[in-house]
Amino acid sequence: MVSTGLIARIRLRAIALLTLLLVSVPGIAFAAEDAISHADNAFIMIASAMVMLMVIGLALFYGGMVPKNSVLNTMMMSFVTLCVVSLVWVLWGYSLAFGTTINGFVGSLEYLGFSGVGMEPSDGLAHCTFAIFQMMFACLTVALISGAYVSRMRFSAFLIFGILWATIVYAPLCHWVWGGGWLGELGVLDFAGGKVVHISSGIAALVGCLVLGARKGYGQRPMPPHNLPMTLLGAGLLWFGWFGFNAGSALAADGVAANAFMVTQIATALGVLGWVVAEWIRHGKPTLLGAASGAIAGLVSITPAAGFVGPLAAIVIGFGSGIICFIAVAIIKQKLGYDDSLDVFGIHGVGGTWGALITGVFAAEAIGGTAGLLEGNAAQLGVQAIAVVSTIVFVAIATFIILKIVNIVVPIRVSENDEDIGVDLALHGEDAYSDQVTSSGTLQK
Amino acid sequence: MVSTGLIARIRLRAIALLTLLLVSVPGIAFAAEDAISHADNAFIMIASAMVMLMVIGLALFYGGMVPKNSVLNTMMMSFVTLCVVSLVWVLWGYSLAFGTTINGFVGSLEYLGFSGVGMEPSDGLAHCTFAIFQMMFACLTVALISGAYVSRMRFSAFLIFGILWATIVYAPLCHWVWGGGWLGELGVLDFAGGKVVHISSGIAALVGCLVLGARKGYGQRPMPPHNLPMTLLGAGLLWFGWFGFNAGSALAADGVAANAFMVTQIATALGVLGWVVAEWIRHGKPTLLGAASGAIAGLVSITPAAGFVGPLAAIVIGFGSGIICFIAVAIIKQKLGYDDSLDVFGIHGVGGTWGALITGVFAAEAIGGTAGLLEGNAAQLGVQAIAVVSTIVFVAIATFIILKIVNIVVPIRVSENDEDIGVDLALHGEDAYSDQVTSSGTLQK
Amino acid sequence: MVSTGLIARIRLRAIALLTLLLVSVPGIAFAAEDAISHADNAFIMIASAMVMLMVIGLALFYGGMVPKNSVLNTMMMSFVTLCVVSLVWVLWGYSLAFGTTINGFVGSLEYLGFSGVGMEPSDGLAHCTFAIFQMMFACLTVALISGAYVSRMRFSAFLIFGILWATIVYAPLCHWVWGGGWLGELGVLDFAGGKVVHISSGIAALVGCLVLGARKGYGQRPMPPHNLPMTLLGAGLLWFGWFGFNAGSALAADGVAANAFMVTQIATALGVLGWVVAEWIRHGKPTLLGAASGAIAGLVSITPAAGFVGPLAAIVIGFGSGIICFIAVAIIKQKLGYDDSLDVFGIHGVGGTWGALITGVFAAEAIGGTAGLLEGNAAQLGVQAIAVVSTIVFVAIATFIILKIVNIVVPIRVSENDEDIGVDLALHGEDAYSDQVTSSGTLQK
Amino acid sequence: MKKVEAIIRPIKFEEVKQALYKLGVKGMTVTDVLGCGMQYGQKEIYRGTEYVKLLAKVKLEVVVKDDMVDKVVETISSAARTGEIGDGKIFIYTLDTAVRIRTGESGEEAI
Amino acid sequence: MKKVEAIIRPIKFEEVKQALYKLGVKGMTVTDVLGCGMQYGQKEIYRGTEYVKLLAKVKLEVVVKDDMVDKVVETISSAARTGEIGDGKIFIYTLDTAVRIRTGESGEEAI
Amino acid sequence: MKKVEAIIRPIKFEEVKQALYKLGVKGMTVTDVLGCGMQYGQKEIYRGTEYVKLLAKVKLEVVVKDDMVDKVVETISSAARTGEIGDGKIFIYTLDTAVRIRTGESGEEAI
Ligand SMILES: Nc1ncnc2c1ncn2[C@@H]1O[C@H](COP(=O)(O)OP(=O)(O)O)[C@@H](O)[C@H]1O
Ligand SMILES: Nc1ncnc2c1ncn2[C@@H]1O[C@H](COP(=O)(O)OP(=O)(O)O)[C@@H](O)[C@H]1O
Ligand SMILES: Nc1ncnc2c1ncn2[C@@H]1O[C@H](COP(=O)(O)OP(=O)(O)O)[C@@H](O)[C@H]1O
Repeated sequence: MVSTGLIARIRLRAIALLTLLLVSVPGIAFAAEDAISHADNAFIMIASAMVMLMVIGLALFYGGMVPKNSVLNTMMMSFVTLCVVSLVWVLWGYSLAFGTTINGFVGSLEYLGFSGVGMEPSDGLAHCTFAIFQMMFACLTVALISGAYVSRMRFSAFLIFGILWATIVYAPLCHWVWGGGWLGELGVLDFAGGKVVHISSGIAALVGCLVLGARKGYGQRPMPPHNLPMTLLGAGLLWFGWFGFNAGSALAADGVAANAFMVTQIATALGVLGWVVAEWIRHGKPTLLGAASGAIAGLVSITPAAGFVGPLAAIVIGFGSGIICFIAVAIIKQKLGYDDSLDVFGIHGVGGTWGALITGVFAAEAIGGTAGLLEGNAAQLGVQAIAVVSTIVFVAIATFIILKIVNIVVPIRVSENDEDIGVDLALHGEDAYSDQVTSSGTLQK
Repeated sequence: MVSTGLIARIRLRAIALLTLLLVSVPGIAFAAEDAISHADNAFIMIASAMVMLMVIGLALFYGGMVPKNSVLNTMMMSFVTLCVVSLVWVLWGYSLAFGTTINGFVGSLEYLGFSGVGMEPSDGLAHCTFAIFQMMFACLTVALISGAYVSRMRFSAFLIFGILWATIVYAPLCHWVWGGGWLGELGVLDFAGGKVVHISSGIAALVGCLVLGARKGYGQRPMPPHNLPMTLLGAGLLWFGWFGFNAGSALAADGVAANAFMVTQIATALGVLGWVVAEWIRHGKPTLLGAASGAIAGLVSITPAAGFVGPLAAIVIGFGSGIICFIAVAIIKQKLGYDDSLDVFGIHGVGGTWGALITGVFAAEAIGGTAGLLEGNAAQLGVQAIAVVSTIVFVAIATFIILKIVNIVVPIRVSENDEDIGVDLALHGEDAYSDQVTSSGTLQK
Repeated sequence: MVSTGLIARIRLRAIALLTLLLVSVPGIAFAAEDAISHADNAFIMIASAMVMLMVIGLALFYGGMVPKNSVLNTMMMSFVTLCVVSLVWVLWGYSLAFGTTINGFVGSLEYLGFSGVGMEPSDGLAHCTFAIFQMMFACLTVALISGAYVSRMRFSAFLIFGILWATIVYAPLCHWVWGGGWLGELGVLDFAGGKVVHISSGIAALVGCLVLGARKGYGQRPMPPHNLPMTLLGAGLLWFGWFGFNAGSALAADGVAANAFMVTQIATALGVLGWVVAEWIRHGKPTLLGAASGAIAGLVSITPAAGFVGPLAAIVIGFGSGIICFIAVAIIKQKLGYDDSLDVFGIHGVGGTWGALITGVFAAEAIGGTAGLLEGNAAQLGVQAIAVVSTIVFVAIATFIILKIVNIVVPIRVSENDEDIGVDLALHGEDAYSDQVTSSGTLQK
Repeated sequence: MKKVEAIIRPIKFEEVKQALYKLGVKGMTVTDVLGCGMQYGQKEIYRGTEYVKLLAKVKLEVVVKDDMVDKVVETISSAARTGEIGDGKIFIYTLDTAVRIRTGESGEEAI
Repeated sequence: MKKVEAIIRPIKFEEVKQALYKLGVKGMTVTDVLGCGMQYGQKEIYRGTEYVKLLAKVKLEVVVKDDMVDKVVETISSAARTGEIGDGKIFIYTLDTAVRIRTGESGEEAI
Repeated sequence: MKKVEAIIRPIKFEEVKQALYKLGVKGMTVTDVLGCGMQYGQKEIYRGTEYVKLLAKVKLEVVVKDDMVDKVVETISSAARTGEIGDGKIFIYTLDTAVRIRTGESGEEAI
């Protein structure tokens, strides 16, 4: 496990006290680095479980937003991604992301099949705790993309896409920023994945929905959410899990984690308020879907910044994200007419970019060790911009190629008839809800 | 951050071991108080996330209980409260509650805008960990109130109400009990908010539903829950999160936290059994809504007592709460005829009062350091009663005034027509559920 | 609290470091054993809350699978079990399971009413933390059984059954394996309850559904799930909570816990893939219910193995479980025709047996301290088989007798008419969902 | 024998039902429907998209003897009326016959 | 051409459907409805409030040629009957005509 | 006065509705139904069990003056047609009369 310089710096503070203690005790020979801190290990295990729960939250958030005849397919895409990408991660993904760097671009194959990834301590955690925490990030990122593809993508094609994308796009990108790669070396600030997770999934979503084409009837019929309470519950679980995602990214239950936790709550609250206010002004009414969307926008935007900025910056970041993402989703998308069905690009792509750049503005040396524009370090904003642009370019090209390749193996889009019937019945042979009459069918023997 | 004498005492024990250890190590100069305990910091961060999840649980618990045409509005009230009150807390709420006391009545303005609330250690936690944990309590309390106002309150009026109430009622009350104020000094026992959270929200609910008036048709038509599984899920998430609420109130993962955790589970289980038994006797059938309600009743009643009583007392407290709240809700309310729509007063007000008083009876010196009536300290019950009465009087008057003021700015009640259509459509322009035909509307360009 | 030799061994490693540290510090007199580790205590408290949430997850998982007119009854069985068994555990269950062993068969009565179960340290945890963690296991196990009994069992009969079964079956079985009993002494490997929880509930389910008889119309009408998103959410919460169940079973946040966490994630992912692949081959389509079922199959199978095997073994265990349970549920059950309504036996019984045996094959000395067949220790597989067989025989006989006794007190099956109407309305006087018209009923004064 | 089919506001259903009971009409069948008429629909919003949806209504079907028709129409009308657009319509059809499944009776006795 | 409209118990629907298939009736339309008749309703409870709700029923509509009506009524009746109150009703209407959308055929061929 | 009752594919409903609006038909009532006809049903699977369920359809009811019937049938047919099995049916009935609840008007003015 190779941490970037950045994370190493964060960790340093976390273990300072313990080291001091141990060093000052005569007769203790081992270095602090060698021990598992039960507190931090517990914290990251629980954070991992919380990130896993985000995938379920996502399945609900997305599932509630689609029409009744494609809710199961939508939820399946998140749920099975959680499984397929976990396998990819064990077999080769973790190694590509966190193996010893090969020229800053990709990790070596030393951890293939999680070999060497076990109970041994590594920076205060069990090595496997770190590997699993990172596994959940990979799963979530691929699942996020699916929101742009709903109601029309062949399920098998999505699975193949997910395997390739996790391998070819996510693992290297993760390596660049956190695994000892070139972006980390350049000093980019990405606390919990503004680029690695959100810009990347947002761009993949946009490219994918353009390649797939719009849903049949898009722009002619409304395709409103079929179950908004489900969407709100999903947003709530995402919010809950995101504390694990952001605070857990400190990799220790230290002050940095606490700061990340605090600004996550603040930016999310403000994301909701930003979106709701914008909507109230434009449509005359605040909607629940707007509130839920604003929460995600706020969460996305604070993700890269969480370990580097303070509470007042979080207010600006979150509120700005709510407004900007609302404009992207409700005004710009309507004008351009592409069918980013559940607004993955509009929220994760746009919100992630906003968050990545603004981190370069508000970063406070006293919090995360790096100053931003406001503290006179304009260069940091430049580094952030380089990272954003390189992420966008890389992800866009790679995603396009992957989709084209998948399309050769199996057509990525379902037949028109299957789309009419609905992908739940067509691809999975299931109906989400059965009332008494409906459920009364005829058994086949 | 000023802890009450009580909490300080609890904390003392928690850090005793560590202090002993450090003091006995030559060459370690800093005091234990100055360090962040990763274990406790992790515990309280996760507890904070769990309390945040309670608000989502509440949205579901309440949302399931209202008719189909006001579920979104009901959920919105909880969800947006979580955002608005978070902002209030950062800007001035925390300071009013936990700033240096001004004559025991309110905190100073030293923490305005969370200035000085950051990563620095404070009693073993990062200061901001404590501030965020408390933030979640404030959010939950205001959200609880909304259950009495559903299906008829103007959304904007509720938001203004929430801001004022959090500022004028919650923050001072919190200060009185936990922030160094007069009730804390008096020695009141309120472990996790029987008075601060539950009596206060229950009383505000009662006053508010009287000021608002009953829902149109109340008493003529039944207004049964539209989705009971949603309500049960909400109760389940509340129960889960409440472990963070109660055990987290120890502010350390020590034996007191463990005791609070244990009695929370026991009292909740017994609350369910108490309600279900009462209902079985009266109606001949045990209902799921009764079971879910009993869980909340049990949770409410053990909240003030969690750090002071043992398992057998928890059985009595929980079972009693289930029965008493059932009587309040199913018999007394029916007789008096006020429309406390989702029984916030009947459960939080009544259950909280029961819990606050009985804590003065069962408090065990061996557990929380203070003896109750049963151990011969009758005075404690008197202190508890003073706290209950002062909370009720203060909250009732302040809530009444706030509502009257809000009503001047914007009418607190929606129009009759909006109530007929349902507040979801009227105030938010949304329908909670859309089946295939319903969802087929005509796009407006 | 008596740990088995096994758990003691696990714990040993966990506290080795701390002991080393403390011993080497001059002037520290107390033994490490005597202190509460805040980190471990926090970990197990949160793990307990997560296991509690599993019961809610189970209520949803099961509730979504039944027809619309028995969802409340189904959820009630889980929810009220959580309460009734908690009470049993406080009053006598914990003592029977973890009191000083009486000849290896059952615990003494020393902890009746949780006397002596409080804040005092016990192996690094507060004693009550351990007792509550174990309480949640007992609740979950009884709740699991209910899935085979849905839509036709009298609610009161199920409660009586639950009390007797927790007392007569669960507590002793738990004692045998973890409480100092004969199976633990024999050296059986059951990390988190493959036998104690899953085989036992699976067998009780099978026996019970044979005693009860099939649902009316079973085999003539399909009885498909009424709400699959609810089932997926339930599976998601079970998955989340299971991390607490399995990793928490290390009783410390150490490397063993981390290993258990890792293999839990891997096996679950592979369980999903196994089931989905099998289904895809047989029916031509992968279903969401299959994916959710596969997750549970994977979780069940890794439960006994979690502290003893590594990531590659987890792949085999999980994938195998998905396929084997699919065959049990979708092929064998169909042939035999018994009505294990929600496939408790097919998943927990079969998956638990597979897990228990395969643990004896893959156990790695480097991980859990015990070698399995693959490392040349064939005897371990024999021990596992003895444990499986003895569990099956004991549970089958005891469950049968308990049901027959309950049936004397109150008929275990509802009347035909109640079954036709649906148990929700008949037994609880409630309807799960009310739309506008439906909800408009006539008040009874 | 006539079928009186009324499309009314959901909020008025309970009142109508009770008025019918008073009149002695005990049998009825009720369905959730959507409709539009003069009252065109309700604007909804999601993520910047505005659209108009049909309105939720309740369809009430009552089969009665010929001589009851006027009273039933009258009763439903007055209980369901608010005077605002959207109050609904009543349609009247002639039946050939009715059968009570339990007993096999048919014709007027079956109602 | 006649429409046979049957209001039956949900639990009996599958049996009725299969009986109709056997008779050669392949087309039908089914709706979830609520109803009351002699069987008045079901008591429900929430938080101390008791109320009576309509009963869930299934409405089955089958359009058939005139000469099939008796057989269809007979088939539905015997499959849906339990002998208890609440078995339901069958109502029979005369149609003007029917049209098959796919082909535009109308009249008896369209059924 | 006639009732035109069309059972169509859900996916076609919005198109049909807009075509009717263009024709000047403003009043209609819509119900979610299930049906089977030539298009028999859809296979579903759960845990190894396969079964066939009815198909989701939309029932559209429009009451119009006699002279509008042909145009309405024509409009619905052409908007709802895909040419595949399952396009649906239209049934036409004669009404006795209609009443507008708000005003009490009856007969053709009430439509
Ligand atoms: N011509 C019609 N055919 C079928 N249903 C109709 C027709 N006109 C009205 N309806 C039904 O009646 C409901 C109420 O009609 P509306 O025109 O709003 O009433 P009013 O004109 O009395 O205000 C509509 O929502 C629709 O369901
Ligand atoms: N006069 C009626 N008009 C419309 N629907 C009716 C009428 N009578 C009965 N029904 C429908 O038939 C269902 C069964 O009626 P019920 O009186 O319970 O049957 P039975 O008298 O044969 O026992 C009712 O729930 C209702 O939906
Ligand atoms: N005889 C009938 N009686 C009642 N409803 C019918 C009848 N025939 C068809 N339907 C309804 O029309 C729908 C479409 O019928 P279908 O036979 O699939 O159309 P088509 O024959 O034009 O392809 C069915 O699902 C059913 O709801």
